[in-house]
Amino acid sequence: MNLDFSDDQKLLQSEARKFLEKEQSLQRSRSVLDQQQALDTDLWQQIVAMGWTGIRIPEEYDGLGLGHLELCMVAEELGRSLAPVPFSSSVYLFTEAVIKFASDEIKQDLLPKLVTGECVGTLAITEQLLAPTAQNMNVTVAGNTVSGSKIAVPDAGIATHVIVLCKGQKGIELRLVELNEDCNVQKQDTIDDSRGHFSIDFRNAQGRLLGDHGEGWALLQNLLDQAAVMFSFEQLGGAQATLDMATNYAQQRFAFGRAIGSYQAIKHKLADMYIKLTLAKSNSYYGAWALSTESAELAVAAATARVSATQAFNYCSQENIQTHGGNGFTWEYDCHLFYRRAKLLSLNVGSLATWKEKLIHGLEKTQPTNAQQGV
Amino acid sequence: MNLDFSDDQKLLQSEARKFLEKEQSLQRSRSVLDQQQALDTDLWQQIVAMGWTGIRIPEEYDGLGLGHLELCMVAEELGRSLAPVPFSSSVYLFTEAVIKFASDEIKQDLLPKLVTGECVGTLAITEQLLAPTAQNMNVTVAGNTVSGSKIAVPDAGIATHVIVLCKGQKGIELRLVELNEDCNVQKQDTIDDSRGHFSIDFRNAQGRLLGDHGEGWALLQNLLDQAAVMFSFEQLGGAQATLDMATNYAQQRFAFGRAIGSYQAIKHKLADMYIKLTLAKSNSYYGAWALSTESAELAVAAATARVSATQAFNYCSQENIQTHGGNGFTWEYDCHLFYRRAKLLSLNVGSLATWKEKLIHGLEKTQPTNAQQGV
Amino acid sequence: MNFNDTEQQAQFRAKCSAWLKNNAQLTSQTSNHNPHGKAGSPEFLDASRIWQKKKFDAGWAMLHWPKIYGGLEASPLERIIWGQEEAKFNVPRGVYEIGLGMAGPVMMQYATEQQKQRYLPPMAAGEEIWCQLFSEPSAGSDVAGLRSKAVKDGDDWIINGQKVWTSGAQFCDYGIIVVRHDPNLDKHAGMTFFFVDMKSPGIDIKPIKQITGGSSFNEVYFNDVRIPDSQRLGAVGDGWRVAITTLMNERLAVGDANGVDAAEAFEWAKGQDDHGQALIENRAVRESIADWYCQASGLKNTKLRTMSALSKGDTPGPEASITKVVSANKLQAIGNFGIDSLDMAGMLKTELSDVHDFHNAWLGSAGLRIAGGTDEILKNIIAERVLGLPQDPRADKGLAFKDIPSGS
Amino acid sequence: MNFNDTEQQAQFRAKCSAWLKNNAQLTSQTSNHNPHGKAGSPEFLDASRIWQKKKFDAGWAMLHWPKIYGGLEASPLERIIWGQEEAKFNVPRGVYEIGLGMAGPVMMQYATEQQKQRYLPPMAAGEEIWCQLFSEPSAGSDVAGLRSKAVKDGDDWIINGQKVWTSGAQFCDYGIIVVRHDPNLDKHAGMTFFFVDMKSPGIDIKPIKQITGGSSFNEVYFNDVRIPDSQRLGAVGDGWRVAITTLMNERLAVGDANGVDAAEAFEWAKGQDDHGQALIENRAVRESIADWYCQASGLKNTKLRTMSALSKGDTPGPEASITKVVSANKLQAIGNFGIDSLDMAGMLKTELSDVHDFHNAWLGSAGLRIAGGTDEILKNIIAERVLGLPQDPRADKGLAFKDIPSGS
Repeated sequence: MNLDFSDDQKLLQSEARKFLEKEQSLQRSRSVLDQQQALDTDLWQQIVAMGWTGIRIPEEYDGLGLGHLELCMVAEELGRSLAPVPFSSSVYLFTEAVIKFASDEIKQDLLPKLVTGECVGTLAITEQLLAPTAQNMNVTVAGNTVSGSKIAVPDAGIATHVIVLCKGQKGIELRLVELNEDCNVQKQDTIDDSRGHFSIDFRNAQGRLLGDHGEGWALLQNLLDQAAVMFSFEQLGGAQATLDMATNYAQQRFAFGRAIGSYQAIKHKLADMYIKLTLAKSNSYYGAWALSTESAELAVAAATARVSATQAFNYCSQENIQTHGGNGFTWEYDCHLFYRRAKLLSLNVGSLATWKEKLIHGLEKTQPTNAQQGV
Repeated sequence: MNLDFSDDQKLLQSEARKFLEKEQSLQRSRSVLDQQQALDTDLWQQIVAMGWTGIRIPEEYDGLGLGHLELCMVAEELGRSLAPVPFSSSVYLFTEAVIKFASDEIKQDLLPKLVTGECVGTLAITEQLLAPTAQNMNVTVAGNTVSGSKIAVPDAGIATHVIVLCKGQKGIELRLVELNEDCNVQKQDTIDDSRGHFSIDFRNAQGRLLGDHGEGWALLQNLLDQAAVMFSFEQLGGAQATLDMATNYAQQRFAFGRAIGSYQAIKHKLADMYIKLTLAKSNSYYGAWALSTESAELAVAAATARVSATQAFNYCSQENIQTHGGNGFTWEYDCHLFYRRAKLLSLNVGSLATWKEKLIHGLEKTQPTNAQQGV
Repeated sequence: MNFNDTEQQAQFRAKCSAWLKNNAQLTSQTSNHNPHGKAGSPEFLDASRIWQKKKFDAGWAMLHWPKIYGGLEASPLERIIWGQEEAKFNVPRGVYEIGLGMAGPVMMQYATEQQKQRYLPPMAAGEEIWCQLFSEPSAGSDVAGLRSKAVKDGDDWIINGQKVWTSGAQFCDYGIIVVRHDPNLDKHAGMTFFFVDMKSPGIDIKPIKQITGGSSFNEVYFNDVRIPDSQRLGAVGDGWRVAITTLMNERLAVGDANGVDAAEAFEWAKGQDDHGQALIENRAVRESIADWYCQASGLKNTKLRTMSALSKGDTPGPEASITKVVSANKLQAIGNFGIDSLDMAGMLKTELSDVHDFHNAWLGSAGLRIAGGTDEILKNIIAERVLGLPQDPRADKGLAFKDIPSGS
Repeated sequence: MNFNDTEQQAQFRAKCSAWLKNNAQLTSQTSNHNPHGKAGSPEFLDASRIWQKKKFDAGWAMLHWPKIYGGLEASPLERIIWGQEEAKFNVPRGVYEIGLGMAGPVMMQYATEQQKQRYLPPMAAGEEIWCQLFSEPSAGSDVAGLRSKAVKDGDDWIINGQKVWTSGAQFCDYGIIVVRHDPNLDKHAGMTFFFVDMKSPGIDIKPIKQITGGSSFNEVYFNDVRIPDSQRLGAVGDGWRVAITTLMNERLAVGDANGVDAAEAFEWAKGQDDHGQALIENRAVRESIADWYCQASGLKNTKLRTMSALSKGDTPGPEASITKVVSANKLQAIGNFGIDSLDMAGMLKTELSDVHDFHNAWLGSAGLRIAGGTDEILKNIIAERVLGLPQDPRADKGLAFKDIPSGS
């Protein structure tokens, strides 16, 4: 009976935390936002050098051969420090897709380069200002070439490869495209410019098939379920950081002769933050278990983790501003960096409504076996 | 520009309030609940004697010939004092239906008797444990006789007449049935036994048509819209009573050496009660205007009043218990009487979800003209 | 991460399970869900006594206790495993929880060895039932505001006052009680703790009718009740210190609010009609159920995290402190949802057990948000003890108890 | 009940409307919604000055003021009618509101007759712009915690300190300011109120960048700034009394949070796709919009109730106190709804004005819940002033200001 990370995994987390603090990840995030860059290249190179991009990549491909649990630990720290790097795109989404769906040839080609950072990947889904469905995809495949436009693609500006959700003859499919002159990549402004987002126009770009024809939508859902768990750890990290900020401020800031944290309005607000964070954390742990054991419960567990982590980070980042009062509304304080990132993370693999729907849909499909013995 | 009641109307309200306080309406309500009676006969007779049942009945039928606004003022006081009488059934629903939809003959027969209390009416809609629709009605009309079963009919145990929603040849119709041996009326237990509810089995009971064949569903909707406004005033009265109780208790009750009302958790709870009540009150005033002027906006205005009044009374009655702590959970304190009544009132003409749907449906049907000049 | 027992844990679980199968019926195999009679009835009390005695004779009653008092000296995790296994069986519950959970630890820590040998085994065996006498009419959330008086008279203390919210007082043999021996002292310094024979002359017990119609609690009046000084637990003036641990345990450990949960709401919505469609097709309903599911799942996994810590021999974190406030509010929301889903018929009491459960949830949750620490007190505790925020300014500090403003 | 003007009101309304039609453009007939330039730009400032002067020359600028200072001695209701009519026109807004709304009344009440004749007409005419200097870095919700110092020096006072959240400081001519003249006195007794020439030597203005990216506010530094004693408003030590009325007016009168509302959410949902259906078909969305509609309608009708009272010559009730807290929170919810309805593309800044509005609502509401009184302060005010609940215990009472705990 163990719903906790191992000592080794916790050590990895604590090392990650120290590293990101030392490297002032949060300040770098502010600077990327201020200057509307797409990432912090130096931080990204250091992260690559530490081997984190290869955590899940088997040793035969030069990776660390570790598991999803290790990735969750790193994710929590990246979330806490708002690291302005393409880690989530390249690791949770792209690398995972290559590991799970790509041919041996592609793996041999790309996995070692993902470890060294020579290859950086992302995933292109959205085409319009609405929820993507198998029906509203218009990027098409003819032969092995991909044509059409994607928007809101994270990190495409520095990616070397992108997996594209396309409409093929037999339905939706995933295509692996190397970003070259057949792909016009343009930066798009977002509400959180500390993470770069891009549109891509594909003009007969070569695309290698991942998985089978017509299988793309199902593969995407599995990929998003996996990623949702790892993103929920980023959200946990962010939520914890904002709760810590708010708690600290409430202890330091005085009004009417006493710390504002001695007023129940603030106390109960912070207690509500703690409650939401704790629910999210426990659900994310369960999601991590389902992810790491390839459980049949992954879809429901991931949706549960995602929904509660989104609710937690949204609420915590929002009420952290409120706790800071006027200062919280200034550019100078860090509150807004988290408010932005919370919103970005609550959208990037689908909105709260989308994931609540996935959760209920998952419950309808399966009566989950009670893997949690004796409870 | 006047969204307020007139001095005369307010005087009527203040008289009603004094009367119901003097007659200990709230204690009578408790006693009806304790003894599972269906009403307080004495209070009802006094109310009839004061002419309230005839407020809206024209003078030619021995009524007071006043308007809906006067009725709203009385409703607020009945709600505040939880009066255990069949006023809403007989007045908001039955009398209004007779005034609006009945033939002159029926009016001449019934309206004077409604004034004197010789006739007491109600409305029978529901047949199953689900929201009534034009499709799920099974009480049928053959010729002029009504057969089938209704449930959750308020006050049927003391009513002389009931308007029944039936399935006829041409669709839904309203039938006016005199309750006699062809109608088997049985008391049903509810969560608020301070107001009697009954099932009725109709066995070829004579029923006179109100309105046209097939028009019943539309007439019912109009009747419910009207009633919703008056019920919203009952809800306002109840919400105000619970806010007053909670405020008073919070001022009197001490914990840790000071009044619990000096703690922000209680303060902000009561402020939230006040906020919901104020929104509901303002919307109910607008509903009363729409009702009294037979405005085309009635449907939307009534739904708005209903939704916010339901939210206000539900919240206020619930948090009044919470404010009272353990005492609030005892039978001895009055908190639960309001919690029960709030729930009953939030269901009797349809649930919150039903009325939110009506509201949006109303918005979809009409772009309301802006009757509120200059705003 | 895994949900498997260690070999040792699995062995222990098998042992529990085997004994239970021989001595009780699995709930999943029971058709009669109420075989022990109505809670509070004489039959129920008898069934409870019999079951408790059976457990005691086999060592399970207080398995974490020293063997000398009838326990097995089991580890916290073994205790949890036993609890998980017993939870699967249809056995009478509720009569002994407070006595064993609150009086037991206090007696264990503060009673003399002689007293322990006299009182603990019959307590565990269910032969003597214990209750708790802390709350008073003017001391609810502020338990230390209690006013019941103890005056020394020779070797006895004479108790006068009124206690309230005492579960099971009418059938209890002993109670633990905290009273004020000196109102001139500071609020917390003026209290002393005893155990008392509930059959003593001068004790008068009156049931409290709750808004649910039931009466699980009592008012207990003390008129010149004598307690020998030998039944004092802790020093004179130590009453608050003795009380507080027990009390905080109660406030933090009160578990899930019992009743309908996300799973029941989901099942109900699949079957209930909503304007010709299944209610579960309504997106608003789907979103609400998703919220409740995430809360329920979050609480369940929080419990697993606590157990994981125990399992490793670590001290659990403060995460369990969220349980009651989340589950009681969830219960209220689900009760309202269920009732509202019946639209105009929602007020009817029916034979349908689902409707009955929704009504119970709606009424009962209003009490669960209060009992064992109100929402407000529990959030204070989270803010102050978990997050380390400063206390509210205390208007009752540094004053003699009698001088503390009380509004009366 | 009716929504018609009395004959007299109708006549007045017609007069307002006629003048406005001759001097401005109806918003409903304007294609360019931003004809005056970006808020804060020099063009916008010029347009504001021109419009204000035009109104002043016709008597509309401060129509409730005495004629001697350029007003019309209009009734409160007439002022509202003017406001309603002006609201229909596309005129520059925002530059004068604080000066006229806060500095105007204070000058009217506390300045000498000579000062009034000197300052009020140019204030109303828009020739001189006024700002307000109350908040300080360590005095937000607790405005009276301010620390800026005033030291008497002959006939002058020398001011040192820092003010914050001053709108328009960079283009203002005068400001009203409250400062501490004696930290040895009780917090509220040690303050004095002045008006100050914003071009005085020693004043340094620094814009504050907000999370929206804009800078509507400033920090204002005072380094040995001299204010003649003749510019004192009220007695020495009366500063808090002078400030408080103005401040409470601000906190209670702050109107609706501007931005998208239920109607815009409804229109958007009709047009936006949700998995192949219109988003408005989603019952969860319908329920949310119904909630916002009820709030929006409730606020609108609350305003009408206030106006009804004014219309009858009565004092309005406290109902308007709910406006800001309700509307700012509603704005935050609607902003989130709109963004979320775009799913994975919600983060993109686009050309679409609806999306732009949702982004603004989401970011701006976070500030609106704070500005002019936080949610928490406003609920305190409702609880204490409307419901009559007792104040929180005050840790700053009865102490010399310098001895009040400040955490630093």
